[in-house]
Amino acid sequence: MSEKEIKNLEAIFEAKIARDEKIEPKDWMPEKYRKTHIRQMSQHAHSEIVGMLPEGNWITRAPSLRRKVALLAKVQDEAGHGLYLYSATETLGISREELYEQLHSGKAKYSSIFNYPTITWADIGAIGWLVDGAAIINQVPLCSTSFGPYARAMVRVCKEESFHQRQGYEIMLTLANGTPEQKEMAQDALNRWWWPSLMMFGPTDDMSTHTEQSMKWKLKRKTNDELRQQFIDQTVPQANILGLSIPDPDLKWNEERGHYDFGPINWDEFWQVVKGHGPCNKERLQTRVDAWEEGEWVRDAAMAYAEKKAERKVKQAG
Amino acid sequence: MSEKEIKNLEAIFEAKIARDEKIEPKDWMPEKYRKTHIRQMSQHAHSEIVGMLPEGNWITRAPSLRRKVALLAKVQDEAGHGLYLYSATETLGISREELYEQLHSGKAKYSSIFNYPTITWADIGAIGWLVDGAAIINQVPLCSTSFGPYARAMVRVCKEESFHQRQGYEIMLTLANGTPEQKEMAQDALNRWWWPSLMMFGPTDDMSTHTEQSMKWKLKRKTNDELRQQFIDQTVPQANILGLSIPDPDLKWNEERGHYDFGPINWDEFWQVVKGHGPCNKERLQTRVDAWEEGEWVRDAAMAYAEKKAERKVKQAG
Amino acid sequence: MSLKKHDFRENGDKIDYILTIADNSLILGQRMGELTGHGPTLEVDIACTNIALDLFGQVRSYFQYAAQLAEKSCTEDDLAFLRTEREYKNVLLVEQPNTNFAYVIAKQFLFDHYHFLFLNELQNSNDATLSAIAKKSIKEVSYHKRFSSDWVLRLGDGTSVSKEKIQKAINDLWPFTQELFEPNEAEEKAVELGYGVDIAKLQEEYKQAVEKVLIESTLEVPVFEFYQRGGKKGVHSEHMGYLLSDMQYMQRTYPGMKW
Amino acid sequence: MSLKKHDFRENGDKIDYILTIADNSLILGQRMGELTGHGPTLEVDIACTNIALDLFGQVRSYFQYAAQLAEKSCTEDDLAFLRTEREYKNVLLVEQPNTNFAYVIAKQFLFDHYHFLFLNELQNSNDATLSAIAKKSIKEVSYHKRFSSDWVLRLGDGTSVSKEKIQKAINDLWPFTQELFEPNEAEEKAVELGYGVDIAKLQEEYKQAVEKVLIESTLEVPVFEFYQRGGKKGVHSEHMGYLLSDMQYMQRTYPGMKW
Repeated sequence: MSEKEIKNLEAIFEAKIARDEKIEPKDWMPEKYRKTHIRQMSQHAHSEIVGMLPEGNWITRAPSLRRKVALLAKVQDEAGHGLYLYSATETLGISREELYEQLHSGKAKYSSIFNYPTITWADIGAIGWLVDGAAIINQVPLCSTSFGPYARAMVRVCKEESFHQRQGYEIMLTLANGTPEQKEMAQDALNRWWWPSLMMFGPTDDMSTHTEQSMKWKLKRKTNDELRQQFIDQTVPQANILGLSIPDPDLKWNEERGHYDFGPINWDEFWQVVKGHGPCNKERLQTRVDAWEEGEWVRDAAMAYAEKKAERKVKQAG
Repeated sequence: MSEKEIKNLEAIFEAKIARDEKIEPKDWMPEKYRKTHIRQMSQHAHSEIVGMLPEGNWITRAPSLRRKVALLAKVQDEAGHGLYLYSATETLGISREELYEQLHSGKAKYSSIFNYPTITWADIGAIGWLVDGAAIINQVPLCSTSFGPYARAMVRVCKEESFHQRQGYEIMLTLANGTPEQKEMAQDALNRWWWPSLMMFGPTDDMSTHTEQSMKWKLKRKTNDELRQQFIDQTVPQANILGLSIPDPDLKWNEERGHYDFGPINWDEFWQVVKGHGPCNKERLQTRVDAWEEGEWVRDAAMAYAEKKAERKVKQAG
Repeated sequence: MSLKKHDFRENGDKIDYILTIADNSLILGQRMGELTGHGPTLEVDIACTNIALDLFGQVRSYFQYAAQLAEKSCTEDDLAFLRTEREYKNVLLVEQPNTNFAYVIAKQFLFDHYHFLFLNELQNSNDATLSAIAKKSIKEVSYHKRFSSDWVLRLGDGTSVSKEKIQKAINDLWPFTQELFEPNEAEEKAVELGYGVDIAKLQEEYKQAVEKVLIESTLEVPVFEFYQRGGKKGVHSEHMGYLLSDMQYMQRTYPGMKW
Repeated sequence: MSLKKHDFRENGDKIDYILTIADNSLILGQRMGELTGHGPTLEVDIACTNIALDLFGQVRSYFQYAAQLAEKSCTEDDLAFLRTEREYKNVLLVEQPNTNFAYVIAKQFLFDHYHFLFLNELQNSNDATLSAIAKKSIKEVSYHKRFSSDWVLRLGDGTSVSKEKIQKAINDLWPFTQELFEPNEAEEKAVELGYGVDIAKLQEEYKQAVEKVLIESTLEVPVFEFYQRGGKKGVHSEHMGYLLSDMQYMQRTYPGMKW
């Protein structure tokens, strides 16, 4: 293609985005757009899959049948999200195997929040309330992002996530209104998940890369710090209803800003976890790799069977 | 060797046994004596090793620290018994590897009693009381059997077994004097272990082989039925002290015989388990095979290191 | 807390019968739930979790009904989490471990075919609630049966590796199938009184259905002389204790709390 | 039942300190006990069980003492079995699973060297009971240290397979070693009041001792920037819950009974 033709395609592409029209897989797109989307969407898919593990840790130990069923359904939803996010990513010309390979080799990232352990039942509530809550704030804008398959996947994801978030909050509410031991369990979970949840919005704006480009492509509509503030402003009153304290001595309402002020985030911890040295990074990845490797013979069998079946059909037809 | 020489050696050998002198590994012995002893002693060693498993099943779940320590020590003693019974068997010119191979391939037997599951804590008490109790009755006569290494090993084994038996009985006593739930647990364990314990003495005399030869070699001094009767006569009063009922409606004191009469034993079950189809045969064997195979690289390493060390010594000396 | 027959008084037999049915779904569901997040593909992971969800849904219907029948006030969770090991009535088959995916499938397959025939009959129970639960559940179980049979087919007629694995799993689990058709006391009583299924009568049809799939899967039908039993009388395998210690952990550690 | 600091009143700090010490032996002993009956040789099986026995023996001395100090009547078993996960103070290192024999040895090795140095200092405690326990235990632990170091040597300088396995285990467990030398509140207080050990001071000697064995074993000394911590504050790994659900099973299921 001539340089002029490319310029022309780029112009059409940018105009489309500006008009809030969707880019579809068959449409021309700049290589950087494709690559950025593969990276972000697969990272998102991986997060769903790895995110099944901390919650899955409590399936066999859920405290009631009702909670067990809800937890199973939730983790299953996450598998579903992973599935359609992978499918959406595949429309960009990369195979599921390649995507897994990137995850398993450590080349691709997933959300760092899933590298923290779930050590009490209240963590299941806290994850629903805080982690899904933060995820929704990150994800709602993506429902109108420029890449069609991603935007459509996100509509479905967000709908289910808000359900999960309410469910998580309800677990916290039950605990907070329960025995002193249960309330203590809820407070403890809030203490441990609060700061990692704030880190889910990424580094502060001055440290963040890619933001401008992502804004243009509607992969981002607000900055990390704006989203983080939104999360805090939304969550603090919810904690108050629960009668739980946010573990931040610097937290207080700033009348002037119309927002909560909050204390400094431990960015050393953030980077330690991002770099693979969180409490569970090693185990999470190993668990995924093990599941994949132990499943190889099963996938091979399914493939071999499908081939045999197809051959037989051909023979019968012939 | 001429036939006459052999006859002569046989005569010396038999005279020795008749005089209650021990046969030692370096002594001449008939091939059948050697083979029979390898079979019985290794079967005995295997029983100790496989016998570690049903009790080992409760180490992580023992209900108190005191009981956990006692159970660990007991299972360790069994490993010790296995160790010196294997060593004693090795003096007959067979290697430990060959003996394991016989166990792992299913060629060698071990006591069928260990193919029943331990499903409550009371089973640990019942095994000590009944299974070790039956074992002692089988084994005490072996302390004066003709083959020296076996006899000496059995002296040590029997001493520890009686300690285990008392310990098991004390567990039962604690349960029997505990809450109704605990007493029920004890009764349930007695119900499940009683009949398999009676089977430990082997088939009835009219069905039993080898007995005459074994008597001559002092591998046996009483018949299966005599030993079984001794066990019952000894155990019934113990059950009475516990306030537990023996699960045999036909059990009653026979004034004339001076023994307890008892009901028919389910020999179908006996043979099913002996033939490898008891509740845990498969798992017990698999567990041993797994431990052995998973340990191979460890044994290889120890061997390689020992060789390197020896070489270095030679070099230093040279 | 521990619930015993004498707590149930006049409905004791029926409650025991319901537990005999529901414990199978409970323990099989618990095993299936262990797989969630660890399946060989995402699609299979989702399908297996679905089966667990169906099974727990059935468990809740059964236990809620049993709790209603009990004179002593109790809840579905008391029944699910607060019995001792000897009080669970599930067959040994369903508590067997997920040694590998072949065992997951073989266990499910061998149970599903029974479960389907069982529910088919339970629809005719003279107890309206049991009949209604059966009507609702049989649709789900008919899907389970198709899923597990399809996988037996894929693994049996897939690669030589998968064939060997599924054959070994089928062989290892086969000795647990006989217990499915041997009624315990509660089941005998239930047939007598018309609310239960005469399970012994299902065996022939079961045999045919299972063998048909095995043969289509190019697998051998195991021939066994000896079978394992005990679960229905509460005598379980050594696997059961560990399963329960996890499953009951919360209810045991924090007694009497609402979650 | 759940024991909390406020149940201990004035001796609360000392009791917390004793738990911080004893929980390491408890959880490491529990892990070692899992191996019994499954060791690579009978001799190793016996030796490992011996280590478990020593550790539980120490636990009993510590907990009996702590129970004496508690104002609320409690027993060694209450302390061992009736706390919630967040109340156990053991370091993360000792709760790590027995992935294979290399992990069993590496875990024991990395802990034994610390344990030895720790007990050596604890002998000087101004608390006569703690000092006496230390004096008795250090003989045992000196044997543990020799056993685990000898095996690091054998595996490291054994075959290429064993070298790879023990190196991986050492690397994987290394990030848990820093926590050994970071005092929790109870430990700080204990140093202040003279009954505790200033663990931070042990680190250099530990490093030298461990590195010496690794080098002799032809293994590489891991270099890490990031370490894991949390156990001492009761924030454990996901392995801990499963360990506890088995360990506490009987006491939780049958509360208040004598065994």
